Amino acid sequence: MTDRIITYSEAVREAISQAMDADPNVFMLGEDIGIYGGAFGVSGDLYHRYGAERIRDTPISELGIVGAAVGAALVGMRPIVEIQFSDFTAQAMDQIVNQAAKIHFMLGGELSVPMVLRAPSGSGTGAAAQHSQSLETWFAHIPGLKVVLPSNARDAKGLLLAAIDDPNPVIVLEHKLLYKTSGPVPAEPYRTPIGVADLVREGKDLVIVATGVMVSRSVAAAEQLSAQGIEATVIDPRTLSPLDMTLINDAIAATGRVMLVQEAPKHVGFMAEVAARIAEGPALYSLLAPVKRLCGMDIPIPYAPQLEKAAVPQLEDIVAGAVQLMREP
Amino acid sequence: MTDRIITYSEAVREAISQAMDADPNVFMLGEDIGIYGGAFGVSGDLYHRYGAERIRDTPISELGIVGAAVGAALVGMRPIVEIQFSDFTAQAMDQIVNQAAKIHFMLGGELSVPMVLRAPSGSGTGAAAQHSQSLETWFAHIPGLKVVLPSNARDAKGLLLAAIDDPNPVIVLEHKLLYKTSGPVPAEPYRTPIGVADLVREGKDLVIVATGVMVSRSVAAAEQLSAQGIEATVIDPRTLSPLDMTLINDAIAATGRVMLVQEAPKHVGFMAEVAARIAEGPALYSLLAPVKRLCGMDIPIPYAPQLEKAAVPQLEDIVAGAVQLMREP
Amino acid sequence: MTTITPLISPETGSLESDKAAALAALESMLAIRSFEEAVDGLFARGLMHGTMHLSIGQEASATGICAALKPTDYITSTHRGHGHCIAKGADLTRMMAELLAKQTGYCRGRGGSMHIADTKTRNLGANGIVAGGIPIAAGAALAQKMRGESNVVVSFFGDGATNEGAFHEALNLAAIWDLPVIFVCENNKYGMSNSTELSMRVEKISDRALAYGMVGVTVDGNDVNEVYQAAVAAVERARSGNGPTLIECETYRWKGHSKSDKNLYRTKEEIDEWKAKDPIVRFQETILTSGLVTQTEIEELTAKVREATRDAIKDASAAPDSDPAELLTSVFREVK
Amino acid sequence: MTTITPLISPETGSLESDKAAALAALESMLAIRSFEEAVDGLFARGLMHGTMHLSIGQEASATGICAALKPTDYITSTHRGHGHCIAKGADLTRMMAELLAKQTGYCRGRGGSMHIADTKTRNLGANGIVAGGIPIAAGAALAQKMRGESNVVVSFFGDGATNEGAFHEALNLAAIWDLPVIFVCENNKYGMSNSTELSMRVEKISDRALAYGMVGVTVDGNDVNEVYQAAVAAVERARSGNGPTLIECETYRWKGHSKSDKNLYRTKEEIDEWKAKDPIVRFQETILTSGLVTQTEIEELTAKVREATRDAIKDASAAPDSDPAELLTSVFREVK
Ligand SMILES: Cc1ncc(C[n+]2csc(CCOP(=O)(O)OP(=O)(O)O)c2C)c(N)n1
Ligand SMILES: Cc1ncc(C[n+]2csc(CCOP(=O)(O)OP(=O)(O)O)c2C)c(N)n1
Ligand SMILES: [Mg+2]
Ligand SMILES: [Mg+2]
Repeated sequence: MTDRIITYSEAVREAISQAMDADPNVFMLGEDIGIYGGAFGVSGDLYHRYGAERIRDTPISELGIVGAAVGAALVGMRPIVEIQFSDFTAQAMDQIVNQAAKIHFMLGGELSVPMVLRAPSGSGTGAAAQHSQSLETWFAHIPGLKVVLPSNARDAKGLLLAAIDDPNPVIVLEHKLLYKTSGPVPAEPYRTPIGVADLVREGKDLVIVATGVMVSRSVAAAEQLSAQGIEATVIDPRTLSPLDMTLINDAIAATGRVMLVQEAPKHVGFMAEVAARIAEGPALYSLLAPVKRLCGMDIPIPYAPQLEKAAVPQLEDIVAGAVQLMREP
Repeated sequence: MTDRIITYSEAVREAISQAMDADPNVFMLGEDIGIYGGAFGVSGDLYHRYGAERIRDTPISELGIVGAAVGAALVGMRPIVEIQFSDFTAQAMDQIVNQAAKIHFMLGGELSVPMVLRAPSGSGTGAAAQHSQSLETWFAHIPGLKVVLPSNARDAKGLLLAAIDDPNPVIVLEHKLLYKTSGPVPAEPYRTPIGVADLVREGKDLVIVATGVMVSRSVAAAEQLSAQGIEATVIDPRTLSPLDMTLINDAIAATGRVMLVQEAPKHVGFMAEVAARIAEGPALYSLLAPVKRLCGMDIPIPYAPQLEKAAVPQLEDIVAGAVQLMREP
Repeated sequence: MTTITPLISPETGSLESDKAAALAALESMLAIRSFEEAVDGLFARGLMHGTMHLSIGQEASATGICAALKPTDYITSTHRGHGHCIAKGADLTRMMAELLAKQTGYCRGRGGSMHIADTKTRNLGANGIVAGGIPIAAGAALAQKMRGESNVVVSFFGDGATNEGAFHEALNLAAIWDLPVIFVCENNKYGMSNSTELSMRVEKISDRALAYGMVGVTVDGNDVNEVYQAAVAAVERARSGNGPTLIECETYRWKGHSKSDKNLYRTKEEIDEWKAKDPIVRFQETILTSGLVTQTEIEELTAKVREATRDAIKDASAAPDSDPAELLTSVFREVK
Repeated sequence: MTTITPLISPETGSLESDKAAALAALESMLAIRSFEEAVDGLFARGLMHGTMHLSIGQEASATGICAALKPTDYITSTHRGHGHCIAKGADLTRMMAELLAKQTGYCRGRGGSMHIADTKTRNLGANGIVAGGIPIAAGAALAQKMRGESNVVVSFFGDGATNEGAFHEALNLAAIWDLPVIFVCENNKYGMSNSTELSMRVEKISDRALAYGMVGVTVDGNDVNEVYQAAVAAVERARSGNGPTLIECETYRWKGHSKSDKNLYRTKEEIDEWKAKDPIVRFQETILTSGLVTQTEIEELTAKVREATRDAIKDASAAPDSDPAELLTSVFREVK
């Protein structure tokens, strides 16, 4: 496989384009994905390459377009919906949750909804409370949805291709701050399996489990910790539903300490599930210190840059959290 | 205080009527709450007592009516919205989450949204996947919302009166199966404080934390367990956000064993938060056995009665779960 | 398996001038009536679970619309969907099995009345969410258009559904993309207890088409031939690439909204007035008077659908109950 | 504090025949222009954070509508809300402080451009959600009606917002309940990059009022007096209990949708054509030609708003940054 260094955005675009080349049923719909190239530039030139039919600009109608994707998927198309900011999934929750997630089960297996819903998630751009949420918890809690959070360019491509192949609805939450980051990405189409966690870094002293933009931030923290003599394992679950606990459990068994890092508010967030799985055993018995969660504050995301930074874990918070965890109990 | 035995429905209705008597700003809006008396009969005769202005029947427009409640609340009214089934909050998520929950914070404290949103939650009526969900996790995860789940008639009244008084948006999820259950309820208006858990039963052997309809089911299980010599404490958090862990932590310290029972699917559900709080300590150090969650299956709610029962914890599951937990580790 | 004679779209352009088509339409309406009366009875006797929304009195709209469709055309349906399902050609036994929570039901007992779908007849499903099927229909129509298929999609919904945002967004998408979809509003005057007078300020629901630059028509929804003819025109428009149509069928449900309805919001007189406009009786009279069919033929059909209903109940009752052991299957479709 | 002269609704019924009213309207439009040009500059120089949606070119709709309102009337606004905010009488310094993420800003630096609200002038807030403010406006209007207040509520939104379900549901509620609300659609031809030709099939957005039995009118949104007069009629209708109105103001935004817009979806010619219809220049010419105001008066006003903008930037810049230590306050309002 030929690896090039390309951006996360380019990786997403390449996945879409390779899927569209391979299957005429694949198409994209969303707001400003055509000539504008997408609010975050992800669809880019796809409109010029595939035309207005397959890169379908829509009115501002999130519920309508997700519903249209559900309908198209039911009769055999493979729609990829882009929701401009993941916050606007709120508009489309009925079609996502009451329709897409349930149809296959509810109809006894008769029909299925091979739809992908992509949306940029997270804070860090000064867009304030209605454009900065991390809502993965909502989707992860709903049976019938698969939920992936690619944390780097390679996974952005591989997970998206797997999502497009998947005969079920898959929610892909991309992180706004990652779009312009780069990494090695094979040129050929490949699938990163849904439901398999990634061991990003190995270390003997503690485990950091992180999602989304917190993965690279945790790796950066791990480098700093290493300079202080603390070696951290970093695990990226990648798929929140279904969740693969194997790597996490093994790593806890090896280190006895675990810190769970997410951008979303702590209360009843995704990392609570990871903590609960640990508390249910078997990892519980290897714990040398309580589980530590380092999460977004339980507040809406504020506008001012210094407030916005304070609202979610930063590099130095992860470092400090790890140092503190090493001192426990 | 004069206690009468009245139903949960009657208790809710009494709270609404006492709040309406006390404050002309309080009014109700929702689908079929007028002459029909509400899909579950909760508003009953209120329409005849307060008239069509204050018991305001609406078209089928969940997003519109929640938005209208937000707007009315912003200018000083105290709306109580009834959403016919909590599943249809999916239609109104934008107004609940992007507007009601965030306005006070986002505007720097300038305005607030003293709105109550009531909705029947849960399974058990054969209404299938789109009318039977337990969606408390969604709301509990959102900063700026308070979330209460009254599990008996007394709390149904007291928590609702507290919710109506509260200057913030409060989501009240009532359980369909509880509406016709009865219990002692004081006739006078009273407030059950939001954010305070309830010690429903005391026992020395294990703690059962349960919400909604699982509370009475857990108490019934505790009675059966008692006959087998196992004494269970039962705690009802009542408020999911903000969450009061004091009673739970104390009870775990006293018993060393805890089972968390919810109707909602397990994955990334509310009880994951309780488990996570335990795993973060201090209760962790008192555990004699891993935390046990007994939750709904990670599937949509099916129609057939035997399937529907199998999908969520039943009395015998709670008993069996407790017995098993007593045998651990 | 218990199916009825497929509906026929006659070359004459009228259900009242082609005998086979008239008989098929009548059989469909009779079957819907018979099936739903049976369901009502089973419910009353405690033999059926959950809740149930009956379309008794509304048989002409389901039948008139579906008569204009090809077998490969799609429909989306509603909580009040038995009629649409039967008119599109579903197996009464599998429907009944579903309502009786049987393994052999359309949804293996998981869906019940509100979720029956039938891939074979291209019924994409009833829907427990008011207006939930409307955007889905637009999407299925988009797929037809993108693939160059000549199929159309019909979306059935009630008057109440037109107050939902989903209606608005779906009609707008269909209009701007000229989708081959027909929006059929069965205006039975009430969304549960809320009358159209209270819930909207338009004279006719078909006027709402104006907001999308779409053709809107209102027909007597209790006149199966009038419904049929409006459907033929709409199907023709859709198939020829000229976009969607909103058809409003004015009709009435005889029964309460669901099992728990005390009918406090409407008068007995109103109900009786509409019962006098029974779409089945009217159609029978028309085709009897014109001599297209005989009384005996009608009696035979009536007996036939009664027997079909009885068979459906018998066969469905004998089927195995749906199996809790299977609950974890079909949450997700297997990845190949 | 930097506020501009309050708008005046003249007894003459025209902004073009009452000097004080004309000057106040002109001052409002000039202030909006000046404020937003300053913001554009600060952004370009990297002194401002986040994103920004400018209404340069659309000043007449905010001003013409607000001129017809009393101070106790309410508005809801949008992501493109600086103009509405200023026209309703906000303090430019607190607005600028908010954009500069200061503690003294309208939202203590938490909201930024998309969330400014001002209780004093009864601006219920900008909104980052397209169409998010429309149901809220209906609700505020419901409150006025229930309390017997004579206030009206104006909801501003764009053309793109009319494709959202929220628009549909809110207009329907307002219509059935005869709410004192005025829906003001600022049709600037695009929702981000999506033109109205692509996103809807109606001739005029005001035609969408037909779906609710509501009065709908379309006005030249670059003619402040025409906007004003439509607003006066709508306010009169609302205050007298005759229900809502949909006013479509045809206008144009000169700048890109937001900071990241490359303007690929429209031509330079189109932009220039609309720049030639500058609402400020037009109004100035009208009132100069009629002799209502003098060139000197206009120059004085222009200088005044420039200074006000400069003061706003100076005072706002000197204010303390918003404080992370306070983040846990005002998540909830204290329970008394
Ligand atoms: C989104 C949503 N809101 C409310 C309901 C509850 N409900 C079920 S059917 C119904 C009335 C629907 O009225 P209409 O669309 O006119 O159809 P009809 O029942 O008259 O056939 C209501 C309110 C629902 N199922 N879904
Ligand atoms: C629900 C929602 N969908 C999409 C967006 C992203 N967005 C912000 S403004 C905008 C265009 C709005 O167009 P219009 O209503 O015409 O207002 P204008 O920007 O032209 O003033 C879009 C798509 C949003 N903020 N909210
Ligand atoms: Mg109806
Ligand atoms: Mg616009």
